[in-house]
Amino acid sequence: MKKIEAIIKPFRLDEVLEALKAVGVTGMTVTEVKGFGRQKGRKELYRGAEHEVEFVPKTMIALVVSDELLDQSVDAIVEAARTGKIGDGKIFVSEIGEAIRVRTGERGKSVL
Amino acid sequence: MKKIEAIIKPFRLDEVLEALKAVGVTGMTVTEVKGFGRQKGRKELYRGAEHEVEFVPKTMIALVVSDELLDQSVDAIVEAARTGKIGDGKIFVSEIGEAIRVRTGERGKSVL
Amino acid sequence: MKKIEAIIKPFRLDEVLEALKAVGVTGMTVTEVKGFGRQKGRKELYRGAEHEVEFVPKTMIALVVSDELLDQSVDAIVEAARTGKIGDGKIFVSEIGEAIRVRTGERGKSVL
Amino acid sequence: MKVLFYIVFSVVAIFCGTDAFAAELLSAGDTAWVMVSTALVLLMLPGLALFYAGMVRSKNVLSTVMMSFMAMGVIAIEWVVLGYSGAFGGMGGPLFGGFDQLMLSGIGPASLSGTIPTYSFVAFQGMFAIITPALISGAVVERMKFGVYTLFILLWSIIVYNPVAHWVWGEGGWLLEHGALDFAGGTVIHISSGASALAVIWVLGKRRGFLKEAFVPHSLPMTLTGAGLLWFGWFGFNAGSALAANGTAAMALLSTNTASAAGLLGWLIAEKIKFGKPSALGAASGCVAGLVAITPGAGFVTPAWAIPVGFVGGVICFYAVCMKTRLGYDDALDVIGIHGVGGFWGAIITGVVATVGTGSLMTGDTRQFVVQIVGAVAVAVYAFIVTYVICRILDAVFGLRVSSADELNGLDHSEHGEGAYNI
Amino acid sequence: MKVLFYIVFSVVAIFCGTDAFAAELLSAGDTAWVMVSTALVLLMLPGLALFYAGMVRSKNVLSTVMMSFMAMGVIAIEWVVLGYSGAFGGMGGPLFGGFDQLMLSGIGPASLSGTIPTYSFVAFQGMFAIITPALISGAVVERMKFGVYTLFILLWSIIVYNPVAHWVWGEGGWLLEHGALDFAGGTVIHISSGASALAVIWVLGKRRGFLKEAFVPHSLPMTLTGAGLLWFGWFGFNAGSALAANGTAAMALLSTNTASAAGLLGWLIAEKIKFGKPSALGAASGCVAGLVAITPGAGFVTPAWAIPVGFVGGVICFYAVCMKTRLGYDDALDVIGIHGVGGFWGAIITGVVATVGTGSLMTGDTRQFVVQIVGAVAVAVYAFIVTYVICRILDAVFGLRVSSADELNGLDHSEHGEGAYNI
Amino acid sequence: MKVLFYIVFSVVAIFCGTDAFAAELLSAGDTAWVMVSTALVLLMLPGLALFYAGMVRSKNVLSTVMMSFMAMGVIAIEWVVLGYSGAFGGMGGPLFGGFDQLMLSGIGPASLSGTIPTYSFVAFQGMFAIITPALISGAVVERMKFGVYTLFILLWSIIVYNPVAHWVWGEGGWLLEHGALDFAGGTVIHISSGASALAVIWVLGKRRGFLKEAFVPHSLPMTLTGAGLLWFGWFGFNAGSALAANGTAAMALLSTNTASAAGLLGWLIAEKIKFGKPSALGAASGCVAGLVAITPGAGFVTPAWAIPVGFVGGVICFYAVCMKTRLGYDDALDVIGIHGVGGFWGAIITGVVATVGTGSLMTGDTRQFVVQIVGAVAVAVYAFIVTYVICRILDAVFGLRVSSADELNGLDHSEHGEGAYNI
Ligand SMILES: Nc1ncnc2c1ncn2[C@@H]1O[C@H](COP(=O)(O)OP(=O)(O)O)[C@@H](O)[C@H]1O
Ligand SMILES: Nc1ncnc2c1ncn2[C@@H]1O[C@H](COP(=O)(O)OP(=O)(O)O)[C@@H](O)[C@H]1O
Ligand SMILES: Nc1ncnc2c1ncn2[C@@H]1O[C@H](COP(=O)(O)OP(=O)(O)O)[C@@H](O)[C@H]1O
Repeated sequence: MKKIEAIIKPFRLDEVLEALKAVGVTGMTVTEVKGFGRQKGRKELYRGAEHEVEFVPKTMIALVVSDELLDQSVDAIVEAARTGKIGDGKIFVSEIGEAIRVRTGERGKSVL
Repeated sequence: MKKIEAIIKPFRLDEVLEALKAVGVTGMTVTEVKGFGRQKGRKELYRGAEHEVEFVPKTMIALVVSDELLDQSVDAIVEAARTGKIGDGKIFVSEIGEAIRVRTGERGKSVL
Repeated sequence: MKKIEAIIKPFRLDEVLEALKAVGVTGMTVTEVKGFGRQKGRKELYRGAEHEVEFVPKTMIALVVSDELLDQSVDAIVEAARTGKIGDGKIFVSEIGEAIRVRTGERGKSVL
Repeated sequence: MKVLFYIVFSVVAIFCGTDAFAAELLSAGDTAWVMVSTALVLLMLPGLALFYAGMVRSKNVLSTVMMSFMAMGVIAIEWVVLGYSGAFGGMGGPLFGGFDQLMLSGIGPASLSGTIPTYSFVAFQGMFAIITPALISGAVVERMKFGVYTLFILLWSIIVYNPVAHWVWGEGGWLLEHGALDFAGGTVIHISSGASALAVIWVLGKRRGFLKEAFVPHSLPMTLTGAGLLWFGWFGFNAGSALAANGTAAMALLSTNTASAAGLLGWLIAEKIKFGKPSALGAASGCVAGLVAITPGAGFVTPAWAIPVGFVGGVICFYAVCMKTRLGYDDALDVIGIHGVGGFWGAIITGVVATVGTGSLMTGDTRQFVVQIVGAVAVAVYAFIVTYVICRILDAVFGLRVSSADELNGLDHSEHGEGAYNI
Repeated sequence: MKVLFYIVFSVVAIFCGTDAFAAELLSAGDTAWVMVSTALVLLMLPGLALFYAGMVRSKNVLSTVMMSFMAMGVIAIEWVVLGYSGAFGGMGGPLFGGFDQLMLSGIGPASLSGTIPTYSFVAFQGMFAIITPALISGAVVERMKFGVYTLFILLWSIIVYNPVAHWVWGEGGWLLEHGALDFAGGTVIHISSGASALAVIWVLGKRRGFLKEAFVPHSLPMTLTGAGLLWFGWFGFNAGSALAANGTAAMALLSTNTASAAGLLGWLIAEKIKFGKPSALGAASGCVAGLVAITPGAGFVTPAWAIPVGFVGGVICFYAVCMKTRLGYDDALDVIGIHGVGGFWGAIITGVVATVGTGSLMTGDTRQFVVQIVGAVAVAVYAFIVTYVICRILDAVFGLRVSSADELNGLDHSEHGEGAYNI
Repeated sequence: MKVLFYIVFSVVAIFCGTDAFAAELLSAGDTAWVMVSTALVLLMLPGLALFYAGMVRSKNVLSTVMMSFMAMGVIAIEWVVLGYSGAFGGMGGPLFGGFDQLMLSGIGPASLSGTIPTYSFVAFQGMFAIITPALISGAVVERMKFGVYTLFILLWSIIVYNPVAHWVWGEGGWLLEHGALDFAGGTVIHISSGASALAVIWVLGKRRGFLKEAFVPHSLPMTLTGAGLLWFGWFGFNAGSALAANGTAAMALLSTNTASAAGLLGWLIAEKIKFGKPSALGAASGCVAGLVAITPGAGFVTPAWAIPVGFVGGVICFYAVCMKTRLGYDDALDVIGIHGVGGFWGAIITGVVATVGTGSLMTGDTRQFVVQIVGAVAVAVYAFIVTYVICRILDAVFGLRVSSADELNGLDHSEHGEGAYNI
């Protein structure tokens, strides 16, 4: 099993969700995060001063998939999240040793 | 060392915390997340329209434990988080290479 | 590639960001979390009652770095985040299998 | 008191058709003041909604707000349809009003009550009828079904509020006849809502996790905003009860402000002593406690005397609220501890320090003091018993509580199909 | 009506220099009431800002608030400079006011309008001029450029609002001459803003993702707070329109409160029937719908009749809002469904149930009923056409919409360089 | 001015026991208006609390709110106990009031001040005494100890506010005798609080991280809500200062509204020029700047002249605030830049454009212009020096600042044991 963590632009979430559903992903977990990267933060006004906000709002999607589904899932995310502008985000893949479903206590791929 | 990531129903957090304390866990980190899974989101009303919210509020607990404590911790979570209804959540286990305590700079299991 | 997850005191974020920039880190993702650990929560007043808050607000920084940058990055965080008091936080290191840049689809270390 | 005679008098005048005479009495200044006061009391409803909603968990914010809004919705209509008649109509019986002014029949723009249009008097009194059940809602939030709550406040208004208002303020009301002092509703509003709150939660039961988990307020700035609106609106509540823009109203306003400040200080000092820190929620609670305390005496107590009235009110209510956890009843937002206890304190201390236009213990008038106690106890007992019966019946027929799952997931979704925040 | 004659009369009096005479008429009570009402209507602006801003997504909160604040900024000045003269100045032509009172020339602290200082009348009327374009903003939020919006409301006030106000309320205005009833601005304010909203969004187009994504309100407590302030402020809006603290004002106040409550109930019941649950946003919307419905008739309709006026208003507006998704136009916060439709309902039903100081269908006065319809339709058509033309021109010259990227990232940053929350 | 003679006159009348005579003068309309104005000014306190609290970081929200609430708590009592007497009592010395009206002795419901009950005058003036120290709190938030703050405002009220109020408004006050114009407190309130803010932060020092980190406002919607309440309440502040519901009040109200709008525009235009975008916080700040600017002249300046007064006020305050970062003093929420600078601008421009009931440069009255400057400077210097001394002493005895750790963790927890949000 693999864990995919994708950091994307918040307004692409709906598209990414649809794309993942389309390749057969049935579960995922989403977190609101702040990103620092090549995309620069915005200038903000504050009473006679302007300051740079270093962080940009991002959405992180975490999903654990079977090894077979990995490539399709990554491709789906890349396609749905892409706007072509700096700051579209990154996807990181890592290894998951075990998965357990709380409701039933079952383990392994069937949990996903 | 293993990292346990458990996505649970928010209102089970207190029970899970107690259960983990009981098996000897001394640290964990909690994040508010939104989950997509078998449990369907709720219908929400919005001025003459009804729409489905695809995401359900969930709580994610992340804790790094020594390999010995892994099974007990997982079991503790499963038991304390279970309500028996769809949406009780998942637990994912992965490998942690190194742990460092910021305050002292020490490394390894003693950090946990 | 390695993933560094550092749980730190929220008000050290700016210092840590500067320190990481200084060693050449160009991207990271930040999440507001709640921590449970040796540092005890505060007593809060609530209308004729006092109760203990078990969780303490923390900030989690996640960054994926090349293996070469790992040690410097960890050291930078340790130094910048340290206040010397309990609750300064932990750093966990794990393995990342693959990294993809959404905008370009490119993979590997160059993505970071 | 004088005010009430005026009303009675002019109501009579109107019924005798002496419109021309009545017209001579209209005071634009008094009318302006009472209309403003009406608006101010109305604002206390959203104020109360915020005050309460800030203290609940974020899954029950809207359901808490809706309890106040629904009181605006239902009781504003009930008051026009039958409430006003039930409280102020009729031929002056001691216990109830009458049915002669249903749908405000017989009242027109030219009708006067004292120096103000009767419509103004109706509207002003209506606001009190609206806010009283909304006060009770603070005890039952986070677990009571919205539909049943709605039915409850309707029945409660008809069977509890209207008669009690008649006793104290209606022509011929038995407490009025005995000279009970209740300038702006300490007994009619605060004691009755406090006693009723106790009865409802008796039937309703505790929230899941009560005394096990900490129920942390989800937004104290919201509660403090609400407290600010309440303080502001209370000027209408108390000083408007003079039904004229005169020296009594001015004194009531100043005494109200003073008592509120003193209540704030009293609560904070008590808290500082007990817990070492003065809290923001304590400030909000203390100012409400001070306002409750001065309500019955606002027009009878000088500003200087309002200081101890409010201060001790703040201290007493603080300790009353502290006792909740010890006694183990789940009065979620402390309606009993603040409105019940504060209302009692106010009613009784008015019988001790009232000196303006009335007697009290201080002027040697023991009778007044006893009347104050009788009035407070009578209203508390009546409100408690009748409310208890209503709730038992509603519980048997519909069930008062949401299901355990709904309680866990929050009433915002289960009762209203919404979530408060999507930030 | 009577009120208007007074004004006309005293304006004449002033111009004839009969200051001494005028001075005899000043009523401190009436003045106090109108000044308070002015303040109350002003408060509706932040109220509206909160009401609207709670319903948008968190990236557009400030830009939504700013549309209301900017109406305060721009129109308050426009009104003093030329608006008042355009609406209420001149020699009594049927279509426009005049240019004789630019910069309020000729008016001083001693000038009277009826029993109140002319400055009071100017300020009170100014608040209506301010709030009307702010109402329109609800339709265009989340996509309209702030600068162009500012220019739009300025032009709109001058070309649409001022003339329409003159028709209905200004000396010699043609609808006034025909006896159209519009106590507090159902036609002038609600119909005109509703019809104009339709015209603007016609040119402006839909938000990205409309009907594809759910646009979930970011903070319903904010919307409910706004609704509370609107309810409160509306007492000034409606009862202040009596321009005196008298029986008419008192009736308007009570009818307003009753209709608001009835609107809340109507909407919630309709919602409960259609979706199974009464929502908090429904309560807020229903109370506003009820308030809109009673606005034209507040001073002509008894409190008892205000119940059906408000209740049906709530139900109709609910169904009007439901139709939006079916018809597919993106009236973001339902200005058409609530102010347009509710305004029409109010104007017409006033011609049916008005009995106080006027005739209506109920008293056999068919002419009045027809006049009501004519007035409503005339204002709607005029407002729609002129607004459409203004918007087409502004769109051609500047473009009405922000860029697609700015729309995605939110107007708070693109238009104002800020984010609403940093918690 | 006239107003003040009335007061003086009737106070004399009361002391001579001519109650019957006094009673003839009571105006219900004036009383209604002043009572409403009192309530409006009270509402500015929660308004200010929200205005300020929205701008701080989320760890200091409650502590910021509490500074305003504590002013309500402490000064409301102080005013009744000794403040009123210190400002308005006594035999007419030039520098202080007296001790003859401690605890409001000698005043009853029948006492009049001009056409209103003395209690009304006491309450209205009390609100000004309450809000002034609360204004100062904006400079010291996020680092000053709550307990010491409480003591500070108590001392400050007694030693700074009461005398200054006496100079300008009290019988025999030396600035009053010289004819200084300060209709609603530009000098007494805004200049005094601005100058004092400078003195406090001189002693208190900068927040940790000042000019290194960006201190981002945690909730601008909260600040905008506060600004809305301030705008609303300011009608009471300024138009209430006429102490009657008459043409002067009406003009003050309209000029206030106009100046506020103009201030908003001025600030936004300056901001647009300097940074390219008009911000929401700029709108809120600009409207407050406009309100401050018109405060001293509200009853002397026509609505048309209020436009430049407010507009330039907005522009000047914007640039004053910009200079803060350059000068490097940490006036956290810009009390000096807005109240200090705006207050000076208002005091002086009043000496230039006042034409109603007084002279000014425009009417060739150079003396008035000079008096305005003298008054402003005298109050600023006195307030600065005395505040500086108070703060030095308090700092030596108790320490003004919380510990560095507490500052990092936030004052909500360290001072009040609470957190603002748990969402
Ligand atoms: N090395 C990294 N580790 C963790 N997160 C990263 C890293 N680099 C970038 N990110 C996340 O990805 C987001 C987008 O990255 P950015 O460099 O701005 O643009 P792009 O992905 O187009 O190169 C950042 O805001 C941050 O949240
Ligand atoms: N493959 C997955 N990867 C990451 N998170 C998941 C995955 N599947 C489910 N989740 C998380 O677990 C939660 C519960 O899952 P769900 O399918 O609704 O119920 P159950 O766990 O009872 O089968 C989801 O809301 C989501 O947050
Ligand atoms: N085993 C763990 N797994 C995950 N997070 C942990 C663990 N232990 C501690 N943490 C996180 O680190 C934070 C700091 O830990 P704590 O024990 O309070 O202090 P210290 O790091 O100084 O020993 C905690 O609040 C929690 O968020």
